[in-house]
Amino acid sequence: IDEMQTRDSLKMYNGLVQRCFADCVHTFRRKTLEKDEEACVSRCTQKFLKHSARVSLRFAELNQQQSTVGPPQQ
Amino acid sequence: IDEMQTRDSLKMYNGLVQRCFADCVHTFRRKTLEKDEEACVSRCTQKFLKHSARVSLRFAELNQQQSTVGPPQQ
Amino acid sequence: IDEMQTRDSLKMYNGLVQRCFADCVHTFRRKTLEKDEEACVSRCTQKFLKHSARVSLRFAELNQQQSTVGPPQQ
Amino acid sequence: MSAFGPLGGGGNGGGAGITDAQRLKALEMARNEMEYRVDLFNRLAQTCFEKCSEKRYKEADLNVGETSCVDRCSSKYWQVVGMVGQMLGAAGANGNVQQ
Amino acid sequence: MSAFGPLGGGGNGGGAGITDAQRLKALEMARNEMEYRVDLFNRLAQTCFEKCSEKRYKEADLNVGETSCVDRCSSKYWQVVGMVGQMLGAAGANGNVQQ
Amino acid sequence: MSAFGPLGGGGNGGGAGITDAQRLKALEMARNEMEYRVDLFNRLAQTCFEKCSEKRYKEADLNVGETSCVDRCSSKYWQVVGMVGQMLGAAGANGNVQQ
Repeated sequence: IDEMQTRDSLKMYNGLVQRCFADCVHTFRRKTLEKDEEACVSRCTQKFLKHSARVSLRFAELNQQQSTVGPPQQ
Repeated sequence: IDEMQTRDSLKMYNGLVQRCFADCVHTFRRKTLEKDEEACVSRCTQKFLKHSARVSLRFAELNQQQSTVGPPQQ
Repeated sequence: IDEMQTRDSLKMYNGLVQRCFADCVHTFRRKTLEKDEEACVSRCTQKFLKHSARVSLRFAELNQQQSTVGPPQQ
Repeated sequence: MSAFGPLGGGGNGGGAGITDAQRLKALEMARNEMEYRVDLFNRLAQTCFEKCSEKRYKEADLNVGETSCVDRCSSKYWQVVGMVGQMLGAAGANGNVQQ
Repeated sequence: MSAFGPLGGGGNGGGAGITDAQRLKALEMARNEMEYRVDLFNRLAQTCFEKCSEKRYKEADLNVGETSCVDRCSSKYWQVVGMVGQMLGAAGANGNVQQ
Repeated sequence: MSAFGPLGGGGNGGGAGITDAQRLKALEMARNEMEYRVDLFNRLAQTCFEKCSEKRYKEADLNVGETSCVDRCSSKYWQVVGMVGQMLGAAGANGNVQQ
């Protein structure tokens, strides 16, 4: 189970990189980031982390509140 | 293998929720669904289930017909 | 680990099919591919394989160069 | 990601008299439950990020509008999870959905 | 999801003389095969839903046009699976695709 | 997919005195590392394909512009991996990111 949490964090990490790269990087004239691209990636990452933390709080509350919502019965 | 089928159903379940939410919910003025959003989610879910059932039939036929199509050889 | 590599190749295979289908197939008047759709799928597949091979080379280089980039510490 | 909470953790202790196969099966089940919740969380987070965040990323913080949007979006998403779950349950109970 | 059919199920019985490692390996292989098929099914279903369904969801049923679109879309998708499989097989046979 | 290289492969040898649980755990860890790298590779490949290839697929080859775009895109992607990794490390070190 521990290993699974690690794995899921890694998935989130990869997803975050992909999203911020896709949203912030649009030129391929050089092989390093332009200054504004770098700043955009930085803000995007911070925003996403704050967003995830907030969702995480809500998720925990909702989970508690209504513990009957689960996967559909097979 | 049983567990895998459960897992895959759960994945489908999550995918269905995400799709119908993304397509039907566009306002965030309240914390519960608007009436029309709720109706849209309901139709979307029913339609997707019928769609999946149909694809499932075709998939079985095609699988039978041409059992030689498999994963590429390594 | 071998099995994992197989699994990942299969995932890539499925991803490639999905992408080239989505980009190349737009009509549903017949149940077999139109000539131009077939040619498009063929070029798309070849291009994606060449692209992946190129990325693979770069990936190996970058991996070597900077072996300190890893998953974030938990 | 403490949101997922402890999973109860039973079975993993590896008590006496449990066969390897049973332990493997219990592990597999806990894994499914866990994967389901993580997948749900990730999809909720992604979907609401897309719905609520402006794509320019002018600031690193969530502004007031984005914050309340996230809260409402999470709540509505949860409601849809419940709705779809009920509909799937009903479809399952009726045998099948083959049209 | 009966479409995937039984997997034959060999190997899981856990006959005599099979080591744990072998059983784990067999399980892993069946799992790969299964995951491949499920992944294929899910992608086909998603892609054809996007190609064939109007996004307003005015009705809960598939209309005639959507139904025949799904059938043709599935069939064409299957054809692409075959094509790409052959091309990958050819590329593999030639050693590599490193340009 | 030789890019991922050998994983070192330690632990899998199954030496004397290692319990099944330990072997399972080592396998799980190697699997995580591997999955992470494969997932990273796949996302990089997909993202750069979208950024660099024209969607008409008029030719089966990468032209000069696409080739240099792929190289730069891979390099920039790698830089973002490093940046985000550092930021996550920093956030982790400060305890948490709960706002």
